[in-house]
Amino acid sequence: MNMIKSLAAVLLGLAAGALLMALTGHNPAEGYKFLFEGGLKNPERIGNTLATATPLILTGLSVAFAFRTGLFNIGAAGQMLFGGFCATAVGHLVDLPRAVLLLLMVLVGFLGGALWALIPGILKARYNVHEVVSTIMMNWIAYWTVFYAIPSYFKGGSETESRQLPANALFHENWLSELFQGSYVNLGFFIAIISVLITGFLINRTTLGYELKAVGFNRHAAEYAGIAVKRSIVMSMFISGGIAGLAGVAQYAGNASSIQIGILPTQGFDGIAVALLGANAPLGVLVSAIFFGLLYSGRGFMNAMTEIPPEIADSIIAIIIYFAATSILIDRLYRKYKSRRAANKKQGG
Amino acid sequence: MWTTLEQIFPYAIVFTIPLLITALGALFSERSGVVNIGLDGLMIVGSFMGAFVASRLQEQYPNDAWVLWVGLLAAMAAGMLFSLLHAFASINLSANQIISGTAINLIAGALTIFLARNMTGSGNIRISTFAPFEVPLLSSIPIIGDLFFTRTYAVTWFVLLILVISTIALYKTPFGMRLRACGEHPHAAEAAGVRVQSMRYVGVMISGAFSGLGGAAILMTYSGEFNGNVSGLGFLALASLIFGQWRPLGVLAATFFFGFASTVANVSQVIPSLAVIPPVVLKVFPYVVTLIALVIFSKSSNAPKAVGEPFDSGKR
Amino acid sequence: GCGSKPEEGATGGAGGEAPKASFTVGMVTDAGTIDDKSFNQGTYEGIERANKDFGTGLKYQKPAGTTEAEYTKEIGNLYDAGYKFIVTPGFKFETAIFKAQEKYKDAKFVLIDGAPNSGEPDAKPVVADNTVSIFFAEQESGFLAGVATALQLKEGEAGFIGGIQIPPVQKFNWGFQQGLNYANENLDTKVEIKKDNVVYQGTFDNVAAGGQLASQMYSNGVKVIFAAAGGVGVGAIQEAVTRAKGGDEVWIVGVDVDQYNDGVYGDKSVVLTSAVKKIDQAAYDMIKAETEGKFPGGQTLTLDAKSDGVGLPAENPNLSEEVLKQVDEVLEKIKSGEITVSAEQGDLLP
Amino acid sequence: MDYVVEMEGIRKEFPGIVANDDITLQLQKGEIHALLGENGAGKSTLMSILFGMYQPDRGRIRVKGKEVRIANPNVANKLGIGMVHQHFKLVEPFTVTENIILGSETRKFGLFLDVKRAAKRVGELSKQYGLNVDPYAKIEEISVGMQQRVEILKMLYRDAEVLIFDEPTAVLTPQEILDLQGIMKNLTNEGKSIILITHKLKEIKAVADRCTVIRRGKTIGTVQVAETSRETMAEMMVGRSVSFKVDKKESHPGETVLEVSSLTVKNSKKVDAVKSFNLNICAGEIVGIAGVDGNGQTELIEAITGLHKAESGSVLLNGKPIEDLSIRQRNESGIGHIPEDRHKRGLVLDYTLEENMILEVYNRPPYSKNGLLKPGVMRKHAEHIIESFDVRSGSGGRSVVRSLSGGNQQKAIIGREVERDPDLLIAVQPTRGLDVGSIEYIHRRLVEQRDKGKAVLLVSLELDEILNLSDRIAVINNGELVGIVHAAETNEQELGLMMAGYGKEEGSA
Ligand SMILES: Nc1ncnc2c1ncn2[C@@H]1O[C@H](COP(=O)(O)OP(=O)(O)OP(=O)(O)O)[C@@H](O)[C@H]1O
Ligand SMILES: Nc1ncnc2c1ncn2[C@@H]1O[C@H](COP(=O)(O)OP(=O)(O)OP(=O)(O)O)[C@@H](O)[C@H]1O
Ligand SMILES: [Mg+2]
Ligand SMILES: [Mg+2]
Repeated sequence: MNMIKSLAAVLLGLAAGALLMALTGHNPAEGYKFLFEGGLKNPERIGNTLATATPLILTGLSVAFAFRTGLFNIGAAGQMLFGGFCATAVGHLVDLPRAVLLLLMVLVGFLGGALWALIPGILKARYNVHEVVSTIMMNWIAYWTVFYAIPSYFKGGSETESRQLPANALFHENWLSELFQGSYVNLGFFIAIISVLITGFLINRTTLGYELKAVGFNRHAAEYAGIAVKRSIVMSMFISGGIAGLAGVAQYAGNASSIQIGILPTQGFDGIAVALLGANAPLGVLVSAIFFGLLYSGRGFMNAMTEIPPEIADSIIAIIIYFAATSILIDRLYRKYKSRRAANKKQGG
Repeated sequence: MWTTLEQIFPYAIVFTIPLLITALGALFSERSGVVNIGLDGLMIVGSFMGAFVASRLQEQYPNDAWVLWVGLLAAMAAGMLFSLLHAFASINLSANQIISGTAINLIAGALTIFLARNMTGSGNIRISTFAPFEVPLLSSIPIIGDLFFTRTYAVTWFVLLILVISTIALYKTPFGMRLRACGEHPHAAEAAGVRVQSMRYVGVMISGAFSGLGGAAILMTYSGEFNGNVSGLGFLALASLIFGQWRPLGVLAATFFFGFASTVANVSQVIPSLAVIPPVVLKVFPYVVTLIALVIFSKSSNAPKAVGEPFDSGKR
Repeated sequence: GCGSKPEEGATGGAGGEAPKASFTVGMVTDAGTIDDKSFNQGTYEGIERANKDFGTGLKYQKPAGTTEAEYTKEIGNLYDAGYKFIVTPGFKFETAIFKAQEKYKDAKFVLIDGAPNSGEPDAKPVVADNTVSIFFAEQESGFLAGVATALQLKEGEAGFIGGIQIPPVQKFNWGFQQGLNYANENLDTKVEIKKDNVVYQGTFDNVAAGGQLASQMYSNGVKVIFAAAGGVGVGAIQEAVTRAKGGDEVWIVGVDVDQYNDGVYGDKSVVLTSAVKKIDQAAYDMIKAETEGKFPGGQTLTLDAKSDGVGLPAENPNLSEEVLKQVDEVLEKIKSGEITVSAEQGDLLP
Repeated sequence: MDYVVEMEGIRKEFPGIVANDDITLQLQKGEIHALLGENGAGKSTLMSILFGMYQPDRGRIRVKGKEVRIANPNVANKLGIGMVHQHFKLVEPFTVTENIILGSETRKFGLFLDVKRAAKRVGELSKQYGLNVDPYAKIEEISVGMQQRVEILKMLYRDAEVLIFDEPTAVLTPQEILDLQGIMKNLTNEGKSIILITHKLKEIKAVADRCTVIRRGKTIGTVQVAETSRETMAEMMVGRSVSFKVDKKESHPGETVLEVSSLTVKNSKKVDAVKSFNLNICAGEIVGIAGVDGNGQTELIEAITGLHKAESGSVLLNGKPIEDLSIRQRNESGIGHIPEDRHKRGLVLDYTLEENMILEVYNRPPYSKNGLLKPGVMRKHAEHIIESFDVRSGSGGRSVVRSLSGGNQQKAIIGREVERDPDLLIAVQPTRGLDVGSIEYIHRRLVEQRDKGKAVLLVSLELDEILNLSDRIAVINNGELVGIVHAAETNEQELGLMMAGYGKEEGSA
């Protein structure tokens, strides 16, 4: 039932996108046909959809986790960049058997992102500094730090990106590429899936999740219950940043094999939309990120196969997100209505 | 050092103005209870419309300044219209305000380039900008004259005028009082007979208009060209709003601080005394100092209490 | 308006006049739009022109990011949609083309500003038979601009604003310095460039910083700035226009394409001349070659002054007859090899 | 009959529940008309309809004999109807005057606020009705009682003829309640008519002329207050007889459980709020703390529970010092705490009942093990509390606490704290805002704790409650202990004097 409703919400978005296509003189049916074919037509395209979704799953998860604990982490981009940078550094500097090295990179990527979010966390907990401002600042600090660190320490063929990671330090996996017929889907996808499961478990099943959510919902009640509120805020940001750091690992050592400077990864901001579309639930995030991945990945094909120019394709995606987001409301209202009805029935009877 | 300061000051101001007006618009939106993280997109829309209108008119009246003013107004109108998208989602549909703002950002960048290409043949639109001038008399005042009244743009004074009017409107008129009430305690406002939803519409639309003006101000002072982005200034404006504690003068101080710090960081490369500092230090300087300033000033937060919450008149 | 036209051609040059080629041309853009006044725009214009002349059709893809994977994906999309002649501008495509030329053997690739390679450290370029790799001798273009600048201004200070420190931008810079030096030594000019006034801003899009840097340089006595910096250059030009309108004598030297029109105020322009790199021509020529069955697959071409791949714009309203004549002489000497312009920093400023 | 307001056959249905079912209420000019009913009976809903916040599904409203449709609060204001809501609708950072004029501002030059002129008018009105409000004070800086008077002024400013008070006394101190009653009398003397919603029968007796009782959305009847006993009204309301007196046996105090000596606590403004306070509580007794609101009760309790750090002095629990322990350690060493503000401290409103019931013990077996919650155990625990404390909710343990009524939220908190079986149970205002049925129930549970040999510390602003429940009463004034008396040997007058600071000789009883 729920799935049907979410689907209905997305359909509304698609309808709005169709309207835009029609308005600009293109055939919506054809547009969508190629949009979906572009993301799903063959194993390679499916693989690419999953690969595109991978960093989005992680940034979405990062933002969602923060939201669940009452924080708005708008700095996933910076955390992702810095986490990815740390992992890249390890990939370049450390020589270990592949499995160990990859695990180490995951760990260091997590810690790098976590560290980047730790600062806003501490500022929030200790000085009541609004995390939206501090994470935006941290984004730019990460941008410039990486901007100067890459050419100084890991200069690649050109000034704007790092050296390629050695094959040993990449998450590419032949059997995966072969399975998906040459797609660039990689082990990062599994990192994302595992993160979704762990985060879901953490939020719903553990005492730590209980604490963090309690602080997010009601700081005063959490304090009353004996929870160390400040430590919890710092911890929430730490974990959220760590997950964003993993997105960096998946992006720079999986989807790509080097870091580019001079751009903040767009996945950081897309993560906000992914999280909200996924209702801030880990599984919801997974589904919504894959949906985003499908749109992003199919867009190019739609563009190539039809007369719809790339900018319109971008707008269509944005409009789908807009309407899907607003129509989540339908679902929410309906659920609220139902639960209240049930509640009152019992109370009244 | 002093001459350097004198030289960069006017540039800091020019850089501040778009940030200021955008943050000021967001102040209206947030004070009415609606978070607007679509500022970036709204600025882009303003920049596009300003460029489009001005460039078309400049074909006919190449040297007339009024053309630019028409462009500014058109930019405000366009920003306002576009912000309706956000208002509708967050006020009528009670959608999540953050996601609808994010969608605005996504749509604006793509759509304006598309329109620009369709309407002018290129995704970039060049216009001829305002010319800076010295304010008569005032510019000869020692010190202040050099800092504030040389190389000023008409837009600067226009925006400062808006700032003054906004401050008065916010604190001295029934409109402002109602608007603030809607962001603090919409149910109280409702009980007092204020139409909360309308006020929020107005707040968002002012934000749209001001962001549009901000985007056009960039275009008509220091960039001269629409190119489909405003380098993330919208987010910086949002940060300034919070840094400025949701107060007009606070926002003025915060945006000027950013403007000044980034200008120093930008030009430091060609100032010998600063060029010895590692560039990374200079580039992160504005952001680090902001964090430090936030620690010093941000003990208490004056965020409007109901900001971000959809208003539902049944809920208590 | 005219903007909706580009897409019409995509179905295969439906416009009646042009003969229909047996292949269709696609392009993948690098970061930035096809209106960037630099390699994206140049490439696109070349393809547009070819479409007009040969009816090749045209289509451009805008990747979501700038990673190899995203480039590869768009190349694949073009290929799947039947675009088997693919032009990619920018060295960032090196690794993507390296893979694509193997994967899509029946497609042709033109890589501008780069040579396909595996991306591994010290990897050797591999230009397959279905690929042409094109480089430009930016330093010669910069050199000519430097000479022209020195000759026109006779004396004063010059400055340089670069975007990010990437090879093409550096080569422009070094060529420009060599040009100034050459003129100072041989042509009786005195246009100096100081270390302080050679900067790389660090981005290609910070318009505000471009204006502020230019302003600072002009205030420090610089008369002409060579801006090879994309959007940063836009800011610099804007600052120059503002100053020029106010009566100052300041100049900009443009880059990549003829930027004269970008610096127009009234009936004048602040753009003294531009160090041009004829990307559009290169793209056009490659398509043309293919229609004639002469696609130089497997080759690495370096377009220089001799091949008319770089140089100054055809029209230079801001340069006097006299200067143009002298510049032409220098050009001849470059073509004949009498003057060689180094593509290395050597003892030049960074 | 001369009715100013007549509501006839009003029906209002919310999804799944009929909040008002054919209710009739008639208000005479110049009377104070009480509206009585259990929590959730539909009183607030009925008044919200009269004030234009909801539209009735059925029924008629007549104002001064003319049938009207009240589409929104503006219409109500125009008809001369004003309402003081249960939760005040005041904008905190605004001044008194700004709040009052909001929505119908005085202007100068047609465009600007004229706060000065408005403030003058507010000052005059305040004087006329004896409200004593500073027009320029900020809402966040004035007491709750004063805030309420601002709400009253808001109505007077708009020339309201009919004034609705929704549970106005739930948050007031005894003195403030008396003041309010005086004000209400003043208002009716000036010809205004008042509808008063309250759970306190004593207050109805004190001021109301007539009383309409509703139960589960239906009118039970309207009575003349003077001719009807409290017991009758309570019975009409809950449908069974209610006892007001708490049955309790004599206490048998045991060992000292809590020992507070020379405790000094600063408040958030860094002023001494509790000064050298001494107090002993033994097992098997209830000690009440009586005092006017804001005299240091909150700080005292927070210092004992650890929410606030004490400046100096010592707190011993079962003989062991606890002043350096964390909140959690204090909880674990045997303190249970029913907090003053159930929404702020007591509950995570967005958690389910199950989750809320383990708020302080989630990290301990059997509720969790190795950092993992045990949903099965949580459910059983919640079900146990729901059953033994009669917590009513929509979907049992799975209900989100926000959806519970205030009374049921409170019962859940009490259940949670009692089930932890603490040696010392601190109950702060445990019955605020609740109907008599719930109050009776909660009182019984507190006495039960005492009888089980636990120490109970009760803080309440209601003297009745203190007198009824406590064995000994400590009176606090301005942060100082005025004296300790035996409940059986004192009365309201004596306590009232002590609360005002007139000391009693013996230091402790
Ligand atoms: N907006 C609403 N939506 C759905 N149900 C509501 C709404 N408002 C009230 N109710 C329900 O209507 C019933 C009556 O509520 P109301 O607030 O009128 O009670 P009350 O008599 O004022 O209670 P109390 O004494 O606790 O204040 C309750 O069961 C409540 O849950
Ligand atoms: N918008 C709403 N939708 C559904 N139920 C509501 C709504 N607003 C209030 N209620 C319910 O109406 C009932 C009465 O609400 P009210 O605000 O009068 O609370 P209360 O029981 O008096 O508690 P308290 O005295 O602690 O405020 C509660 O059950 C509450 O959950
Ligand atoms: Mg009520
Ligand atoms: Mg109540």
